[in-house]
Amino acid sequence: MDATLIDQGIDLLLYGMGTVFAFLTLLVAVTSLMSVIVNKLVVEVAPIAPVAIAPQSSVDPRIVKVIQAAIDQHRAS
Amino acid sequence: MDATLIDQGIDLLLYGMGTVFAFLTLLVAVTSLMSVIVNKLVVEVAPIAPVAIAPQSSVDPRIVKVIQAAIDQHRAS
Amino acid sequence: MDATLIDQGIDLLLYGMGTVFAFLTLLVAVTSLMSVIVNKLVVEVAPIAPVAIAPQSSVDPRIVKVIQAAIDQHRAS
Amino acid sequence: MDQFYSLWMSSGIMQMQAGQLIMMVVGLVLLYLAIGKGFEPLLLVPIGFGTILANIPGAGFDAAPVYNALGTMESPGGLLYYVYHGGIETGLFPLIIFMGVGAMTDFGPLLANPKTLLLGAAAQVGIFVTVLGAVALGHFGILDFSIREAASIGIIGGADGPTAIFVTSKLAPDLLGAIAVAAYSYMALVPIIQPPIMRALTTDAERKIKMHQLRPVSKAERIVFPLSLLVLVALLLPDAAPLLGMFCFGNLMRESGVVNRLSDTTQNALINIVTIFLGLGVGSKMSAEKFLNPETMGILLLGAVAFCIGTASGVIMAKVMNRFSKEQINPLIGAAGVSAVPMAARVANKVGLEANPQNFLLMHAMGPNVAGVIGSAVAAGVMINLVSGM
Amino acid sequence: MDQFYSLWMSSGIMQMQAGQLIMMVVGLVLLYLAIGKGFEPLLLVPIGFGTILANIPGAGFDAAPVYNALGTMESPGGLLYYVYHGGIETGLFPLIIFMGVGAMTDFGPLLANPKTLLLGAAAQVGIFVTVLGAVALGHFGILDFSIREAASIGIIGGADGPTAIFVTSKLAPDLLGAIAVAAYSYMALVPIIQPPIMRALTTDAERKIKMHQLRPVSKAERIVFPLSLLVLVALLLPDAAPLLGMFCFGNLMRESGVVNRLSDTTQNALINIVTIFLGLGVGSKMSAEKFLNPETMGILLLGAVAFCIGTASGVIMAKVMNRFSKEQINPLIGAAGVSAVPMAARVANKVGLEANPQNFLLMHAMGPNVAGVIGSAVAAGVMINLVSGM
Amino acid sequence: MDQFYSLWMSSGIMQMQAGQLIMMVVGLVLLYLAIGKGFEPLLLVPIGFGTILANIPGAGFDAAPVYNALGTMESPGGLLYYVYHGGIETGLFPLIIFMGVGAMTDFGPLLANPKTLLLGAAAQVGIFVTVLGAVALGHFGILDFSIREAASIGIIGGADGPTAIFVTSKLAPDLLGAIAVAAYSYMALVPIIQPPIMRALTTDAERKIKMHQLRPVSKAERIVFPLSLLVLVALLLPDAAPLLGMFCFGNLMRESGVVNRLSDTTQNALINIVTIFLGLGVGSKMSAEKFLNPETMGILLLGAVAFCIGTASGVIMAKVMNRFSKEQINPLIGAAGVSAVPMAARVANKVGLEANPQNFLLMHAMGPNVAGVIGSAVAAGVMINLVSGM
Ligand code: NA
Ligand code: NA
Ligand code: NA
Repeated sequence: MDATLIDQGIDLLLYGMGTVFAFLTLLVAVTSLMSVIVNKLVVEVAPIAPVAIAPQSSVDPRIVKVIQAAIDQHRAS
Repeated sequence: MDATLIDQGIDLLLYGMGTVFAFLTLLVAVTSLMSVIVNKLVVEVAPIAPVAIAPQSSVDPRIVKVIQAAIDQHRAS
Repeated sequence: MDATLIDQGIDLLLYGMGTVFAFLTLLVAVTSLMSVIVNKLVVEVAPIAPVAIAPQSSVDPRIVKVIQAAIDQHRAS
Repeated sequence: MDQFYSLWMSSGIMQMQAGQLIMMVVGLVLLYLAIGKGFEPLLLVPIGFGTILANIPGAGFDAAPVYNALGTMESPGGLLYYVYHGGIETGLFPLIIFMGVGAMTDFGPLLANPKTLLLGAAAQVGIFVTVLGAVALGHFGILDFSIREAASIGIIGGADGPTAIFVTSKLAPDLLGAIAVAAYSYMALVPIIQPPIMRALTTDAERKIKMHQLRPVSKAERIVFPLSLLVLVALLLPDAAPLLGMFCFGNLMRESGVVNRLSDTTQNALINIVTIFLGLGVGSKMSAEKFLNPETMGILLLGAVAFCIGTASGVIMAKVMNRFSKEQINPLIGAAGVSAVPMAARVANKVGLEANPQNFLLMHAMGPNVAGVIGSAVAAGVMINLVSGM
Repeated sequence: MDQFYSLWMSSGIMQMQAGQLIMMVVGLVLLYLAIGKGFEPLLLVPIGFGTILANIPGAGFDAAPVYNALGTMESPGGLLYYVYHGGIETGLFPLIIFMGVGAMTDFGPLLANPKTLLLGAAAQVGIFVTVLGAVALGHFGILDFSIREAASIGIIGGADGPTAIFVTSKLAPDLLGAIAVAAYSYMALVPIIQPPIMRALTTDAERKIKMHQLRPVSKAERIVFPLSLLVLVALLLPDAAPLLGMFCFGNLMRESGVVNRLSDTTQNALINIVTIFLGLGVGSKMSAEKFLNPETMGILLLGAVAFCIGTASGVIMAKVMNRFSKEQINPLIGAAGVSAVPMAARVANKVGLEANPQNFLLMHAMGPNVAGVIGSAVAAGVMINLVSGM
Repeated sequence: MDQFYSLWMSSGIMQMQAGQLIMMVVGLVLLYLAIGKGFEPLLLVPIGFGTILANIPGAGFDAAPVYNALGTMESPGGLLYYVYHGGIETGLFPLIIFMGVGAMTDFGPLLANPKTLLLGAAAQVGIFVTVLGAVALGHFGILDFSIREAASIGIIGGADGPTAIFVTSKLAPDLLGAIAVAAYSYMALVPIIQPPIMRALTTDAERKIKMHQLRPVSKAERIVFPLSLLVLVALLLPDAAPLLGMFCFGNLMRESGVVNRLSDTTQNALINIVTIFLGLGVGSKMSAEKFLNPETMGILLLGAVAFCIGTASGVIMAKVMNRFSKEQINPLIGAAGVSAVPMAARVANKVGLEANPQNFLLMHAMGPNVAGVIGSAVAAGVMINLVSGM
């Protein structure tokens, strides 16, 4: 019975640490992969963001349009 | 049984909506009445309030009294 | 039984108030003693405190040392 | 190697059933809607996460505790088991949430214009028509709902999450997951569902109606109102008393001004704690056998119908009222009668501004909006009373 | 029309008994006292509201849950049922409140002048004399109180709400409503009840006595005091240990300075949440058959007597102490020994200022004031011990 | 005089057993360590106080409630009884704490350098070696631990209080007091235990290794990480799902940014309330017969061994990783893999600064530090699974 107890302890050590290492190694892989994928997706989506934020610039976009039109007219002339 | 189910549904619709409308219509009346009564009571009590708030004016009430007294004297003279 | 009830009430009054007074009188003694002991211990420990607080003075202690050394030298000369 | 084999056999992959996997995906979708799309995140984040937790095979999140013959615990229950049976089955969590909602509710606009209570009444038509729809689906052999289930489905149209959870946990607990998800999803979809209906049922002239500024409401009125409502409920509709009683209690704490520290805690720590566990507990009812079936599709469909009818009824009621009254109401605020506070009021405001950029309807729409909360709580009370007797 | 008939028959009006109606009015009166008159609103708002809720016929706020033979819930209990049985019958809520009160209590003034503990002891005479009064009423056949009920009534004189609730829920739960209401009402009436007694028992010269400024109290003393009190209680009076143990725990969290986040939560979110539910739970015991009877009149009367005797005893004790000590105590602070923190201390200060506008007694009165909390908890412990053995 | 005799016979002095007196001293020592020495006061103040309360003879803090044959309560249970059976035996308190810890955890450093997860794995060697040591003590007839007890003792090496309490309450509740005290004491001793080991196992050159600045981590990564971890746990290790599930839930609430009010309450009011009662409940298991025995000495000894081995394994793992990777890791941050957040990371930083005053390791050490939390939760899951099958 005592011998069994030690066997159980050894089993716990081997299978326990084995599982902990296996799981966290897998988590390293999954996390790294996740970061790559997520950041790729975010970059692809990103171009939209600056545009969405644009109206927050202190110059009214309609005024920008007017100025742009004036410049265009000037260049055309 | 199915027919009963539909009957039950119709009953729910009629008696349910009936009750909802009756209750909320009554609540309209009760609320309106309550507001009238409460505000009437508050108005009766109100005259105290402005007096209580008066000292918050930037001019000291005792100075107001003094000025008032001076004005009265001036008019009397 | 009624008589017993009154007896019980009297018992409660006597033993109850007796205990309350005994306990709180003891607490007066214990608290006073505690304050004396604790404050004595704190005073013994206290000398460390001012030193620990010292660096909070606006003058750097190393500069104080340098000045002190200069003064000592001056006096010695 | 036995141990690895045993670990492997007890792993999620080996135990997973198709249904559980799909439900975990459903949980992730709910989280995406909540976080990515901003759908009622306060509830859908906990519900979505609870869905995933409840469907992890072997994790025992909704396992019941096991006691031996002496009453000593042999193995504890799962967290979601305790949350569901302690807070949802007992009805405590929805009631505490209602107390918190009461403490957050400003009845000022409603008191300034009590007629808007009728809009909150009208919008409950959606509830009862949907009940009829649900039993009709049964009649035509398409789906099979009992009257208790039909009543719970209808309450989705009340656009009030805790009310829906309270009613469903009493009448049809097996549908709790589907109904709560439908209720909160549609509440989040208010800005998409309502405007087309509102525009279809109103003329441009109606949408441009400007309403008089609301009169100021005295502190005394605000204090007496929850008590008046409570007394009326007590006298006439005791089945609505649990929900409306706690609602009025929260509101009285708010308005009385003498228990601000209790009111603050009710509006913050307490409602937040209960919201977290309410959501997790609802998630625990999102099991494959209860969610992945044709009934859920029916529930989602009927819920949408209920919402639409409720919106339409509110708008139409406003138009009817305009017939009989000199003081004109902008019918857009009728749509706010479904409740979904304060989203529906904001939608009314937004659609109103489209028609007339100077027409601010927000405060006017808050009246029917909170009236909708009262209306659906009343509808819930009637429903529980009538259905229990059937 | 059956449905309308059934709805009408289940309405409050049709089911209402006279007693329930009167109790709802009692609840409204309590709310008026709390909101309109500022009587201990933190407790009387929830108690008053709970009274109304508990007396709504058919609302089932204090209904017990029904389980079938398999242990599955058939119908959930009411909110007040769970609150009362979960938090009050178990004694948990009063104990948590005591922890919060401990975390809010500053023992500095008491530590600077420990003799004032005796004032807190003397003021408990009111408790025990009232017990005697209650049994005397029985003896003369006027009312019928058992010794357990008499003990619970006496504790009103302790002027400490949670202590009264704790003792009563153990000894005479049927009287809980009446005793809690009496305790909190009299605590609110301290500014009216105490001054005449204080003036009658003191000379103008005594009321003008100026007290020395209190010495500063070190942090170490503040930390060691709750532990000393705890050890003393543990050695001598274990029956007082639940109340005083939690009180000392709260105070140690406060004074230790190392668990400020726990202390903050104890003083705010936790005590607020428990206060709300404690009040509602007490309200659930305010039923007509338990409240509308001659005993309640007796309880209110005896409670007032207890308060007056406690106040008088505190003042007289201060005068006795002045006989035997060179350092004179202003006897007005003896009245603060009833506890009712911090109201009684403020009253002592106010009456003192009337006699001598330069004489600030507030901090001096805080000593006997918190001593009164300890005193009544000790009295509660003795009472529970002695009465349980009778 | 009977009454005084009865009071005296029921006093603590007359009932006190030697063991209870010693345990009260143990409680005071824990309070001294917490308040005087700053040892993990958030837990040790409640545990120490709970120890004193539980050992007051006659106070009944952990008495079970007594019901009569009809199911009516005859006498209520003690506060600690309800706390222990309601919150610890059920596992609820550790799980809620884990949710709060998740809401407080910043996975940024870990996401910037996921390899540090391996350091968090390595540091769990201490857990399992200690289990072996505990059974070896049994083998040599020195002490007598079952495999369940040995597993619970090993988990002390995880340096994570709630994990230790969760595992022990499932596998060996009788040891709960000793193991919780050991776990929190050693966590507090991290600044004393770890540095010598760290210095002994590293060269001066290694301690001077400078690490690259961590890359910024996007919000999206932070949101997806807890979900990835949850899915992985669900698929592979359902026994770790309760702890890690709640941990991920807390973290998702934090990072999602859409439920800030829930996240705030989780990090403040909720975790504070639960911490108070968790500590008190653990204290209730500190009885003489369960604590004052040779096994406790063995537990304290083995716990220290577990801590040392864990620290050493983390450091050695870092050195091994440096062999196989071009990008060098400062091996000091390996010691942070035991968790004990954030103390162990601070210790790594401090020892690093001693070697090179320009070398700031704090953020780098936070990666293995939070990895250690995951690692010990995984170890706990494996342990519960394997031991339950033995
Ligand atoms: Na509604
Ligand atoms: Na008192
Ligand atoms: Na760890």
